[in-house]
Amino acid sequence: MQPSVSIKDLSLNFGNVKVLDRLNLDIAQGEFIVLLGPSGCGKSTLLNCIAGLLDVSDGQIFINGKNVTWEEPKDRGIGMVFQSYALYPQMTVERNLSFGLRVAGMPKDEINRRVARAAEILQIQPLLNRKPANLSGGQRQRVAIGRALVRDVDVFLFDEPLSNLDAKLRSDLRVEIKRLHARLKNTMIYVTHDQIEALTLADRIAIMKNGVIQQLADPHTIYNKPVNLYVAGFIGSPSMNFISGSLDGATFTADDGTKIPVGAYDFAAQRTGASKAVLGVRPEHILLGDAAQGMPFQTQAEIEIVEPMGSETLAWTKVAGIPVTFRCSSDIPLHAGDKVTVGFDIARGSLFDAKSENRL
Amino acid sequence: MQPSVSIKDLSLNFGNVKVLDRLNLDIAQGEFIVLLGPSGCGKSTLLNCIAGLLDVSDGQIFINGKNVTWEEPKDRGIGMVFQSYALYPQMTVERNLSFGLRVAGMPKDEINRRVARAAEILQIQPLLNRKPANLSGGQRQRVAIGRALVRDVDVFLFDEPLSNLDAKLRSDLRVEIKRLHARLKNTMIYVTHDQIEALTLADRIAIMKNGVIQQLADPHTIYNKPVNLYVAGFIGSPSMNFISGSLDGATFTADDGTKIPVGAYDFAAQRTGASKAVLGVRPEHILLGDAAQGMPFQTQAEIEIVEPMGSETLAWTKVAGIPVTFRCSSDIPLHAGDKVTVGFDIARGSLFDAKSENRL
Amino acid sequence: MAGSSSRPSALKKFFLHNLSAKVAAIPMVATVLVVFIGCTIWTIYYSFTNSKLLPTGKFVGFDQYERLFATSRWNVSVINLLMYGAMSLVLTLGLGFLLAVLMDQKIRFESAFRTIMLYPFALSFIVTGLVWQWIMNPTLGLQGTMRNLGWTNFTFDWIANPRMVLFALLIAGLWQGVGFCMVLMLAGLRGVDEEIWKAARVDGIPTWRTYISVVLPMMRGVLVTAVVLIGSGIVRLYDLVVALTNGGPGISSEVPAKYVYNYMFSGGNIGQGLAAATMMLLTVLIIMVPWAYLEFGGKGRK
Amino acid sequence: MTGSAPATGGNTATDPRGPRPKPFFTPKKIMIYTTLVFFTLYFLFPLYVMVVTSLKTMPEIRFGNIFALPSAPSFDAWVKAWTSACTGLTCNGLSPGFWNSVKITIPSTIVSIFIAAVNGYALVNWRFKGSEIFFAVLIFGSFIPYQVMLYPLVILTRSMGIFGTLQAVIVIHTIFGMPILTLLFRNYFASLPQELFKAARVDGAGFWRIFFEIMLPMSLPIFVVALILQITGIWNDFLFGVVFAGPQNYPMTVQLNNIVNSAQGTPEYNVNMAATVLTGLVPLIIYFVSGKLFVRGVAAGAVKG
Amino acid sequence: ADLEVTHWWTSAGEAAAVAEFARVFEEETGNKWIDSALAGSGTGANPVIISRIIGGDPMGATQMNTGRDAEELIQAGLIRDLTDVVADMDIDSFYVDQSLLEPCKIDGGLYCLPVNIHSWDWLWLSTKAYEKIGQPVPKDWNEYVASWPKLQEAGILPFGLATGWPFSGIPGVLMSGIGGSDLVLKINRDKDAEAVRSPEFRKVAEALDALRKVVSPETMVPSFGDVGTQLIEGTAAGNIHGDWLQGDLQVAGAVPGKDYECLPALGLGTQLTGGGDSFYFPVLPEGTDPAVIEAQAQLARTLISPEAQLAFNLKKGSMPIRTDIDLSQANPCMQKALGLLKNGLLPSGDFALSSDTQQQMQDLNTEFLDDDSITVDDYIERYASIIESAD
Ligand SMILES: Nc1ncnc2c1ncn2[C@@H]1O[C@H](COP(=O)(O)OP(=O)(O)OP(=O)(O)O)[C@@H](O)[C@H]1O
Ligand SMILES: Nc1ncnc2c1ncn2[C@@H]1O[C@H](COP(=O)(O)OP(=O)(O)OP(=O)(O)O)[C@@H](O)[C@H]1O
Ligand SMILES: [Mg+2]
Ligand SMILES: [Mg+2]
Repeated sequence: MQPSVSIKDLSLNFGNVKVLDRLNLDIAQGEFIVLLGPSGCGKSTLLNCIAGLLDVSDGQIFINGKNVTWEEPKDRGIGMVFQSYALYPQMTVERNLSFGLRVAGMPKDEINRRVARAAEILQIQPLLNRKPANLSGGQRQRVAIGRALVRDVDVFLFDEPLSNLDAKLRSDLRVEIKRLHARLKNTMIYVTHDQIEALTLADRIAIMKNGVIQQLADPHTIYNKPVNLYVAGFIGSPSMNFISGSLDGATFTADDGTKIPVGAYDFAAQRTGASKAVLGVRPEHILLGDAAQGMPFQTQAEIEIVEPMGSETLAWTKVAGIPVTFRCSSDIPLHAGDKVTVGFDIARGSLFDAKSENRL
Repeated sequence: MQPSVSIKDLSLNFGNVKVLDRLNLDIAQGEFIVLLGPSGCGKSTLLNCIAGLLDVSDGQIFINGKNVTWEEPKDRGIGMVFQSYALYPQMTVERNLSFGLRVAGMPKDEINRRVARAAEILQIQPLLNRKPANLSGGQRQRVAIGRALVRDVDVFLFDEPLSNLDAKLRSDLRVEIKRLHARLKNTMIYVTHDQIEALTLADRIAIMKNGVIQQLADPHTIYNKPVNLYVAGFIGSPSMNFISGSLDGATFTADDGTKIPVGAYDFAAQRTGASKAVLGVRPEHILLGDAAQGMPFQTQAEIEIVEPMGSETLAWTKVAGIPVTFRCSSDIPLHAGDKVTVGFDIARGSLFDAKSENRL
Repeated sequence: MAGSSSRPSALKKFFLHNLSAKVAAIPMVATVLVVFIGCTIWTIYYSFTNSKLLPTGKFVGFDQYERLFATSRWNVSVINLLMYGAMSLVLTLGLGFLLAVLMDQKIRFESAFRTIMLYPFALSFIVTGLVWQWIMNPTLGLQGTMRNLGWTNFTFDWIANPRMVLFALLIAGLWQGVGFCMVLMLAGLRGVDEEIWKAARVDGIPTWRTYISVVLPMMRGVLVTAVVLIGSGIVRLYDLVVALTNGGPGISSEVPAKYVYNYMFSGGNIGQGLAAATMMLLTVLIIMVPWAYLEFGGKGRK
Repeated sequence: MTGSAPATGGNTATDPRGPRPKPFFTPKKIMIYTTLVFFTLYFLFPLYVMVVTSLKTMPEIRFGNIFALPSAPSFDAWVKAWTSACTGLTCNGLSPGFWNSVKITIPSTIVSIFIAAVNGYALVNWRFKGSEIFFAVLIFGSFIPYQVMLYPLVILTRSMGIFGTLQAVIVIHTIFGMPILTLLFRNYFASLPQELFKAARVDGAGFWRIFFEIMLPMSLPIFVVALILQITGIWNDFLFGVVFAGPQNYPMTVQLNNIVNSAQGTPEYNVNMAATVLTGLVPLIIYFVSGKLFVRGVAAGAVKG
Repeated sequence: ADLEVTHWWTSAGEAAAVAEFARVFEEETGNKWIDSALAGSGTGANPVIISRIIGGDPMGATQMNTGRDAEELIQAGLIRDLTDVVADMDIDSFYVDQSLLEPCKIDGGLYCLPVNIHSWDWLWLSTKAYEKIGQPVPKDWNEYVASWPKLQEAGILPFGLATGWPFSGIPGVLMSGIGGSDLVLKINRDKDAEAVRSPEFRKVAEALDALRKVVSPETMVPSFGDVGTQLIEGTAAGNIHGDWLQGDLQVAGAVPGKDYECLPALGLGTQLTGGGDSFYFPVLPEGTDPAVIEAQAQLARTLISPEAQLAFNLKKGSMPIRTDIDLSQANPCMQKALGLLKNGLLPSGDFALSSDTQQQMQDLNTEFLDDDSITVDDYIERYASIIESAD
């Protein structure tokens, strides 16, 4: 099948600064792609290029097989939702929704039909005659989505649509967007730096760093099999624990001499000889007390800090001399100073080459 | 022991609007109190009253036993950290830290000693000669804390110090503040609307709504035994699931007729007769499949939405006709449309009177 | 690749891309190129000629400049402008800031005070000059009145006193301009983050110190706007001098713009006037270029 | 909670409680108000003198003092200034000039503001190559003494065939208003969220549509500032009006200049002052009426450098 | 037809005078005089007049100083040649002095018409002031200077002066009165810098030096009209100013011989320096109504007609350019001037010197008046160097 959006060798410079460099990305019809990365990595820039709001320096952009590299934004079949909502403050919600259609000279009744449909989908019918100033943040964001919706476009672009909202609203709207996608089945490209949003919403996540896509894969793969140290550290909160050391055959020796058997690890490639490596293990894969008993690696540790988070507890300790976080049920009573046994299964961890930082 | 901060019958009006109304609060020496509540509930106002930045309308404020109601902020023995950092933009970090001391006419070497100590505690030595514009958000926040630190005060006030930071940094700095508290053992009053911060940092949390403290207790109690519907719904993400119905003896009958045995519930008071009630259960207390088997209440349900969050998965379903979220390990494969058995133990849930909204 | 054919030619892109934007910018581009740059070049060119009443003269090299710098009226004008400019800039900014600070103290009748301070800005320099000339007239004005009232030693003869006449100009100039500066500054003050104030109070910084050490340096944007406005006014200073002192007593309050004007129109020596104008432009350029560089070049954007 | 009341607690009368007592006269307050009142006098004095003088008779001016209120206020000078003060042979007072000024000010204000608004908008949202340089030159242009440009502009307008007409003076005011107005509009538009502009482009709106339907409705504050600056500036202008507008359009300031600068036997100070006040009346009224909006607009346009 | 006329005759006496021109013009020719007065001569009106002419929006006629101001406009072909218009009037025959017409004649054409002669050469004295000190009104400059100490004792200003340009005419008056006609001709006409360094000129400079010692910025009044008032009231004893001061004195109701005295050429010289105002007629753009062009011609002829000359000059206090009119109605001062005119006219500075040189001269004089650190020697030297570079 033809990709919905296809980006070929896209480069973009601001003056001398290369923000995007020969970037390639194919997005399938109806796919929900999340661009995830730290601030300044070029996510918005990429999205703006797709939308036609920035002139590319080099490369091409295809939407539904059509080369739109030089098209005006309105001719690309895209709708866009912005972080600051970007509602026209002097227009009512209804006119906000219909502005684009009116600009395009669409007949009145078609406009009304579309606005009504969008309002129904987003449940903003009662708000249609209000001005943006009289809406709450969540309502504004819904109107902003509605504005993309009425244009009946193939591709939705979202630029951090939820980051101006408070945590509670954010998680509610996240679910709404997910429902919307399930209902509309449009292609959606969604920029965020919130990994929870990325993990929960995406069909595939593209993790970016300095304008380069590090890994493009489904959330499960990204989370469990990060391709490099950067992705491993970036995804997951709290971060994956890293222990540096060296790898020789089936044994990983931490810098302080602790030996960790890694025979069960599923290496990407056959390898020989010893080399510097980093072992990564996620906080929730470190088990405690009885549960740790069956694990291939176990050690004694002292709890340093306990962070109760209601449904679960985060604890800080030291393994192989390195500070390590782990996560456990809040039913387990933990206190700073407690001595506990912790352990993990390397099969659920990751190993990275210390030099290339790539997954082994 | 004398309380560190004691607030007596504090009232504050802005014109005709009563923002705080006869509020009482005692904070022990070295305690870490978090004021948590939605936007506009008066958290900052309360903090500003304590700091002396707002003139109270009525009531008194004691710090370390001294009535400071009419004192200038600088004479109250408090230090304050602001959301927007509020660093003096044209001064270097070093001068930001020392400005207050220099104005107070403190001897040079004492200033240097204090700045050096604060810089060491916060690990900002390398930044001392930079200007705030050249610092990252996290570094700025550390400097802002440092500014309170050098003043060697008894009470630290934080007004949403982390909400301008991104998620990752926020959780790192959270841990730092916790470490700082463990090290300094000052009294700290911390305003936030992020419940994770509240739960992880606080010795006690004061949950506010419309200028009134709803519940003042340690995080575990707040989370597990909320005193009313408001607190129950406010704390926890995703929210506690609420099923409304009626309570008669040991049986809760949901509005759609589903019967849930509540004999194991630890009622706050003996009660007789039937009454409208709301049953609340947290997402992580709803168990799935095999785990649900042993539960006092079980039912069949269909999964509607699945939100993988890396370390765990959130799923949406319906129980007793009401949308319900539950949380489970990401190891369990779940898909929208799956039919599963879910169950929970009412002993871990909460029951509220439908009318008074208070915990039963 | 299929798409490469649809890439428009560079020429087409140049003309048609954002066509309306380019059309809309024509007035500005034309003004800049024709009026500001064009007239500047014109000015510089004819300053090297011996044009009299009409710009038709022959090229005479630096003759006009040599004469210019040998003319004591010009030299006095330049010194006057420097002194007046420095005092006016400092005092306008200083008083503007002081008044803005006072207005920022949650005072009563703020809007009445503000209106009173601002209204002179609405009046032309001609009016300002006339009124102050009337007030400062040694016989009929304030001095005469006070002497008639019995204070026979009261002296306020600044427009008639060559050593004080610049201060007379200053009084009138400040009267006209301080209000606007105050409004700008007030806007700047109000734009400062509330939390900075709180932080300073907690730090125990006295209010005046906070204004000077913290708030003032934060108002860079406003200061730049204010300096551009005041500065351009100072360089062009003409009407006020003509209306108030007409350059006198003697030549003690002459300013360059007046010199330019006199030689171009009544003196019938355009070449001389334009040479003086060129020197003024040069001075502005010397002051502005570093600023423009900081403002536009330093950011490294295109 | 009562049990933990601190030792110093208890509601004795001397115990600080409630709002901090604030004496009505603090030294600080006295200082503030004294300074403000001093400056208020400084600012009001000339206006007072102008008005009072215009209401006096000539002998009273000559022998009285300038503070004194008129013994018998008379509006004769005003009437004379408005209807019969002479310039050369015509003794119509300021009134014809008034209407000419209106005729010049209205179109000049509208055109110059419109062009500057478009400039600001284009500079912020439709940057083109070198747009910042154009802007820098424009700002630099605001420092050029007007007189320098007079000759070339006469030649320019002549070659455009509009010298001595209303169009010419509109063009001139547009040119000289451009630097500062463009600066204001540029700053203001830059402070609006860029995303609005992007959203409108995605919605398919073009340059003008975005300008008229999105940007303009949001720029009321800065329009007020521009309006006030231009109306007063153009109203007060003498040189351009007299040179470029043509004799049939001589503005009020020309009449004022003629009245006060005519080297008449005994200057009629009362008529001069009345004429001065009359000429300043329009800008003054505008300032007194819209001061608040003006201040707000300045805040919106000037704060960002 | 309507004919727009620009001028800067806006003071009371001037306005009354120009009204006579308009009246005669309208009565005689049936055209309409559209008055376009602009106050502020050099700074205010000149740029407007010049820019309108070069901007292609010329007025029908305009007043300007007789002199070299318009030379370049003429050379650029912007001013109408009047030779044919006045061909039948034989103007050479009735003009008081041929030198008056000199500046108007360029390359064989006649481009302007002087309409009056006015002279700076007047010392005005207040009768009242001298009554106060009980002395007779001085008969010449020397007596006047001698009376200064007495005047000062009585608290009377010896010399009333208005701020600004009125001072600029004084050195020329001193030069012709004290220095004599030869000196004036050598300096103004021959641009002889050595004459400036001569002892004769030194006397002039010393007189100026003496004068500046008795005027102080403190006592200066805003306009020359105020000086007139001072003279009438007797608060100032004397003033050197052009004849147009008399127009203002008359408007104020003062009578020569009774309220004030006038001494032409300081009571010392035998000739008056004089310049005058001229009218120029710009070339009107193509397509102008021929009636307007004809009206230009009619105005030109009217201006120098005996009737208009008489009416105008009586009001203005200046002298007519025609010798053939009856001036018996003229007041005693004018009569004195007419007597001196018979000896011919000395070219004044604004006749003989370019406006650039005049501007420099004016700058020097203003500076000298105000700055006591400029000695008489400095003054002479700087004066000489301006004359040396004059063109
Ligand atoms: N107009 C511009 N001129 C110059 N550089 C720019 C411009 N816009 C963005 N940049 C730079 O390009 C880089 C990428 O910016 P971009 O806005 O795409 O980041 P982002 O990933 O969206 O970040 P954020 O999460 O903060 O929105 C940044 O380094 C930024 O400084
Ligand atoms: N200066 C003021 N004048 C009038 N009302 C005010 C003022 N400051 C705050 N309020 C009102 O007081 C209430 C409490 O404000 P406060 O800033 O304490 O809320 P908050 O809990 O800190 O909210 P947030 O989480 O948004 O910071 C709000 O309703 C607010 O509108
Ligand atoms: Mg972005
Ligand atoms: Mg707050």
